[in-house]
Amino acid sequence: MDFSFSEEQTLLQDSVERFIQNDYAFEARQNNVKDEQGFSGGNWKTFAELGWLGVPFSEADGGFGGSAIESMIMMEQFGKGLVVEPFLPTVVLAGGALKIGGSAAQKEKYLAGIIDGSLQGALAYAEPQGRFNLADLTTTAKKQDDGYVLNGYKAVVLNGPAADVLVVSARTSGDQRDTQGVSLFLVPANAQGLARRDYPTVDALRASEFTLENVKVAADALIGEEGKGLPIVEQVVDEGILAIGSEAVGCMEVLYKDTVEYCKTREQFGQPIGKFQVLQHRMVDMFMEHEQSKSLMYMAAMRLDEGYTAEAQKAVSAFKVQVGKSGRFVGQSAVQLHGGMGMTEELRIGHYFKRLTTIDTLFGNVDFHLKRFGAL
Amino acid sequence: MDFSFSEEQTLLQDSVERFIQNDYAFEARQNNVKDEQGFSGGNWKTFAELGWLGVPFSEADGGFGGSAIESMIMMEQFGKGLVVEPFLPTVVLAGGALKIGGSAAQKEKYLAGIIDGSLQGALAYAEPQGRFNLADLTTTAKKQDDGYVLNGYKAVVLNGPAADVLVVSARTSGDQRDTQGVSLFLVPANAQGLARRDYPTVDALRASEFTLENVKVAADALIGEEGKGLPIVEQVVDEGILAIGSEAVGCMEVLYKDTVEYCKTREQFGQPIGKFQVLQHRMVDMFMEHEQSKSLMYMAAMRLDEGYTAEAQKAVSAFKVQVGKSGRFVGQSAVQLHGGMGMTEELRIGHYFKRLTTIDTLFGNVDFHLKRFGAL
Amino acid sequence: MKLALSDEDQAFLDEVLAFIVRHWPPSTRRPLEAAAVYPEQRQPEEAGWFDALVARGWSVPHWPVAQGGTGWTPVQRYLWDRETAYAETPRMDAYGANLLGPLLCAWGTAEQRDRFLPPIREARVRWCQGFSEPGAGSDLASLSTRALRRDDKFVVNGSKTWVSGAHSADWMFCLVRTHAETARPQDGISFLLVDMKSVGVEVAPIRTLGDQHTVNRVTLTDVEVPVANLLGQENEGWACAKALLDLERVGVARVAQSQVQLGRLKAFAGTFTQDGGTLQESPDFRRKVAEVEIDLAGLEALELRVLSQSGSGELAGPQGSVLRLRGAEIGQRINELFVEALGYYGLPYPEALLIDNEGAIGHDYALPALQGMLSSRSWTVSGGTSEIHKNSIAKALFEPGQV
Amino acid sequence: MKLALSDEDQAFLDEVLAFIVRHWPPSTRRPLEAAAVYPEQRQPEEAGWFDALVARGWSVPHWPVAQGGTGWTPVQRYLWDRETAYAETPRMDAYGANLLGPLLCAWGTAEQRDRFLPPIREARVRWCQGFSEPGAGSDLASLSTRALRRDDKFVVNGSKTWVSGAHSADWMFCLVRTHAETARPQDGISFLLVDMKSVGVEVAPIRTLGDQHTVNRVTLTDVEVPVANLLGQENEGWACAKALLDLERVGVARVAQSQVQLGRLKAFAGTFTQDGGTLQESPDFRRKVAEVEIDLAGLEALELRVLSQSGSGELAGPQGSVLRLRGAEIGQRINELFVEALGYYGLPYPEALLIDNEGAIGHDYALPALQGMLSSRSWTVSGGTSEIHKNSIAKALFEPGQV
Repeated sequence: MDFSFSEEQTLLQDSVERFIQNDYAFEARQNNVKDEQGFSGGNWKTFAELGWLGVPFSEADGGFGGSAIESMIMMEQFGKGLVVEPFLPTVVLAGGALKIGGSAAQKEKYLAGIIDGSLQGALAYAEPQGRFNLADLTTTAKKQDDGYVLNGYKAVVLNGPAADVLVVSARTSGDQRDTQGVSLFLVPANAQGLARRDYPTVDALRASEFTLENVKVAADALIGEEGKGLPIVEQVVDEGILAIGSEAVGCMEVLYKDTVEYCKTREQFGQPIGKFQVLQHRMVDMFMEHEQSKSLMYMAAMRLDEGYTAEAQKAVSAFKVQVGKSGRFVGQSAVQLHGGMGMTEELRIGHYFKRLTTIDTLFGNVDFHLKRFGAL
Repeated sequence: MDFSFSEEQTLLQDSVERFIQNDYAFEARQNNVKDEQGFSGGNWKTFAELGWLGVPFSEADGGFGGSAIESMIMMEQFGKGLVVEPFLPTVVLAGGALKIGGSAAQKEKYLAGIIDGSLQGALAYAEPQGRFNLADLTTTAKKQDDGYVLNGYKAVVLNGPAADVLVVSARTSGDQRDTQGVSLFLVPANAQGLARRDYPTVDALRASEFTLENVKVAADALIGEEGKGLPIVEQVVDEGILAIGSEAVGCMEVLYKDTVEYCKTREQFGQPIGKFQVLQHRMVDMFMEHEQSKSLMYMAAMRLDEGYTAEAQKAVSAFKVQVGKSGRFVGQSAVQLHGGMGMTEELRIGHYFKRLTTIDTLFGNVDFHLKRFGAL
Repeated sequence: MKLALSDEDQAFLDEVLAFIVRHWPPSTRRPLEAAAVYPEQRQPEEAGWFDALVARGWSVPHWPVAQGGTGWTPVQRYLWDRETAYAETPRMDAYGANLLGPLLCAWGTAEQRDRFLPPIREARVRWCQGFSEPGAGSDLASLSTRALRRDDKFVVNGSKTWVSGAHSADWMFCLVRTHAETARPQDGISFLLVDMKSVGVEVAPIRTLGDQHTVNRVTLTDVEVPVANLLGQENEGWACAKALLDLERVGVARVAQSQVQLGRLKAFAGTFTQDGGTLQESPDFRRKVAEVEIDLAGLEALELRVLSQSGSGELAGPQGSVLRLRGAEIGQRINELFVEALGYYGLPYPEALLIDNEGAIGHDYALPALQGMLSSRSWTVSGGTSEIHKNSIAKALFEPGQV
Repeated sequence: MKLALSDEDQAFLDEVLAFIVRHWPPSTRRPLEAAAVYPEQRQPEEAGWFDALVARGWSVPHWPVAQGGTGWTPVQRYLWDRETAYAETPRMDAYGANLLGPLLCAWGTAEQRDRFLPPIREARVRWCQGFSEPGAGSDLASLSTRALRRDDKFVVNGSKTWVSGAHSADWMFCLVRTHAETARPQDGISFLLVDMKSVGVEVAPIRTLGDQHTVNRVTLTDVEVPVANLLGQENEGWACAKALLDLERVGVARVAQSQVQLGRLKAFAGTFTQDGGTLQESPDFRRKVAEVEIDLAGLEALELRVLSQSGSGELAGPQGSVLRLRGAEIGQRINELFVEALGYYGLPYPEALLIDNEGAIGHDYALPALQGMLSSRSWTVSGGTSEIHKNSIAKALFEPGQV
């Protein structure tokens, strides 16, 4: 039992932390958001050069051989900077699907591009009617000739606008919510029949709605076995939860610390408002929510690191529940304690609040994961 | 639309309030608790003399012709005094069942005794397996000769030890949880085959477990029609909820006011603890919970007064939910703000806290009534 | 004690309903979502409504009858407020009709009343409120905008912040410091009415969460304000401000608005699916809706109690603060549930798409729901933070006879 | 960073488990309910356990090795605490073994250590703590019990309250005022060890909610205490008290105890029916259990983090307060859920029936559950109120480098 980082992990954390402090101040971040593609290509290149994009992949696949712990370390720091570069969709989600289920040929074809920063990916797993149920799919993939034909609609695909390749979940058999019969396909962004509608998200990311109309892919586009795709999506999503949850922990740290600093300096009634006991205790609660979330973050990462078991799933759901509750409380409290200033686009507070709001929704909200936790 | 009391209602309130202030100080109350039967026979006589025991009954039945509003008025004041005399089980529950479903002959036989204070009653409606579901009954009543034979077990019957007559719910037909097939019977306490185990309750009342073994009653013991007893029990219980909820509102008023007074005088760190903003805001929350509960109390009473409709049931469930939540918050806060003193049997605080705890359970807790509210 | 309306009140209600149906017929009612997304499209119907109000003499019901008020009882005013909220009619300019108007009636000179009241009553003018300053939020009395008297004018310098609607207002009422060395900071404050077209008035937008623009910073540089525009006595503006802040509490609970929103939430949740059923059918979501519905029922009942206790409809003691606090929290909660109902469609933020009219992403109401949730966070800040209101209630609790 | 135990720690754990199974075998383990109801019946097995502990040298693991401690690593101590809690073994007298013992090791004279430590280590003596007074609760420094030095004795007068276990304790350590006129009230306080058999010591029970007797008022009238029983320097007892209050925080989160209770709650809820199923199957109840289970998992993880960061197992900064606060709230919540699970059987209060052995009403665990809920309310009061702990955390938050 050991909660401390290895030397390599400490180095990784320091390196990301330094980047956030030096190159990702709030103004710089806002400039990245304004970039045409919604993030900084230069930063992406830096990420690749620093080896960050290869962290989760095995050394055999050209990566760094990192585990859930490394993912957690990076994402917590990204959360502090409110990083908009698409590490989650490209590396954790699309890359994760390949890492978990991809064939040697698929890995060879795509991972190098992800790792060297030349390839953007996305995971198209959600559908409007399905809410958070990963198996609730109306998109179909029918065998035809020596490949598949896909038809359907995929909702709110993060990094859709920039993605070169999508990992799409579709039903090859079974009824709409069967756990069997789900398959995953690699679909190039320029595939015929694939239509895209792009938009910004409230937390300043980019996403797309995808319509698939007779999109043809070859047989080797299938990730893993036909009909056995759900466990892969589940694992990818659980790793995604660890990632965005860690990001949320970083966000909360910024929020409670910013709030403490603000309350030290903002004066009303002849004294810093931080002298008011009610505000002090509210900040104590913010601090404790952050600590609680961070503790469950460690647990989730270590469990995932031990293997993808029911125990790990349970730890991930517990973490997501906590992050949902804590994020809401910390975000709302930070806005409240900043008064009017907390409501402005100008201060960074509100942007962290918005990110925490979307993190609560992503991959299933509190209710969803409470139920999953209770059932596991 | 009028939220003010009539002159008679104001007089009634003043009269009960005066009694509580003059004759029901906490020490007097504790003496009543210590009485062998668990309450003061003298007080009960006074209640009868003042006409209180007849308030809910029609003038034709020898009563005062009062409505839900009058019940609310009295019970709120009783709550302030933490009155242990069995107004609820005898007048509201047993009397209520007769008022709603009783035949002329039954009313004549029993109501006069209730009104003049000579007869004690109880409602034996709950069973261990049924939790808060009034229809979940394993006690059976079988027709035999020109009467019925009852077998079964009734749980936690308030005022069981003192009751001269019980109103017992039993199944005359249907399956264990059918809404049809429930019948109500008047069973004298000395009926052959009726066994009783008495005990005090945590809130200093008295209750009994009843076992019925071939208890024979005549045909005229049936209240209302055979198999149609559930709506009667439901209405009685809803009137019971208004009663205990009003009592809870009275309890909360005492608790928040006592807490304010205590915090004004208790000094720590060289000042009254009421100067600490965190405690002040906690008391503000206590006050607001009380106000919210009191407002829903008025709504529930006025709705019941307009007729026993789904709208009235909804208002009652809303009130019960609020009382459950508010009672818990106000009770726990009062204990917390009184520090160690709040934990003692000596101070009255803890006794109100215990009463609020049992009121949350009685007639269905927060979860039960939230679900009922949502379904109505 | 009864809920049913008296015959008179029932007749009044019928009259109100008939008026609303005639002048704001269901056919012209735009769902809130469309209104929020395309506010400019709301104008034509609104004008008709205001004309009808003015013609009927119902534009400022709560003013003294002599100034154009209706003389309605508190119950009648409650019914009017409720029904217009249910019907989502356009609302009179709150700063002019609800705040400044009554204040002018009570504190204004005859000239001021004659000059300023008719345009408000006739919905011809928009006001804004310049109270807060960058350094003076909760602690309003510490404001530093200076007004120096020069002959028959004040020369005003300073800056006001969080000024709602300043970008479309004709006038601003504001607090300024006319005397610097006083024992208590509130003693040197005056209440001025400033023409927004005056030289030296600059309005800069403040973008708030979700990139919305409702509030502004107003900078005043050597702005000349005639002494005739001083409300109340010089250096005694604090009393005016206090009177006005009390007025602000009427209707603060926003019960009817929340009821409308709650009904919409339920319908809305019925359009989202989850595991083959609708979200509205899911026990978890239904429980949360039931909880806020009960909170709202309690708030409505509390408002009715308060209304019924106060013959005048004025709020006493801490009741206004209680209503405001609870109303804000309940409104925020309903807004949160909208976003929760949206699920993934709470993420899209399609400002760009509104322009090209391609239609909303996921759900027509997605954007207003999200913006509604974000902007609702200000409800526990503006008009006094929740903490400040709790301080006032605490003060009343500790003063015997207040509660 | 990993959860698995090292080989050494795994071997240690095996040894601990073997020890527990041998000396506190499942067959002798009484369920908590019975223990709570019939505490006196617990004695025989307890004695055997304590004998085994002493014989094995494991009775005071956290003391310095020289005084009989084990020299375990923080992880080993955690494993020991966890497993003994899981097995619900008897616990060493907390006041003697956990509080006074370590304090004596650090602050006592050689004579004091030789005299007082062995009986504690060998579980032969019970201590109680006389800190609070009727006028000095959260504000402990305002205490007024006086100790006047007369030759080689102190003569003590005053009264102590909320003294847990005073009615069965042999000794009491307490704070007394030995100097009245000091700049800060805490400067004139001394730390005394008082024999409860001394003339002038009177113990009166305080009945707490649910008519329980664990705390007492202790009145001291001209009680003579030898100067040899002064711990630390005269007038410098406050430093001892602070050191002791810090010690009190080790294990305060009570994670393992709560885990045991939570497991029992689930089993318990499985024995109650609702609408034909069990309560444990009902989505509402299951959700509440899941919520507290997650809270508890977070607390456990936080404790492990803290443990792992502090090589010594000592808590730094506000962490002790955080663990205590969260631990108390979670424990209270579990206790509430027991009572909720009971439904109507939360009402009976069968003290009388315990005597006539007719058996419990409704459920064997009904009485302990209810009394547990009532007494758990003290967890956010005793050992510092939640408010006081939050004040300390706030102080640390506002001091850079503390968190």
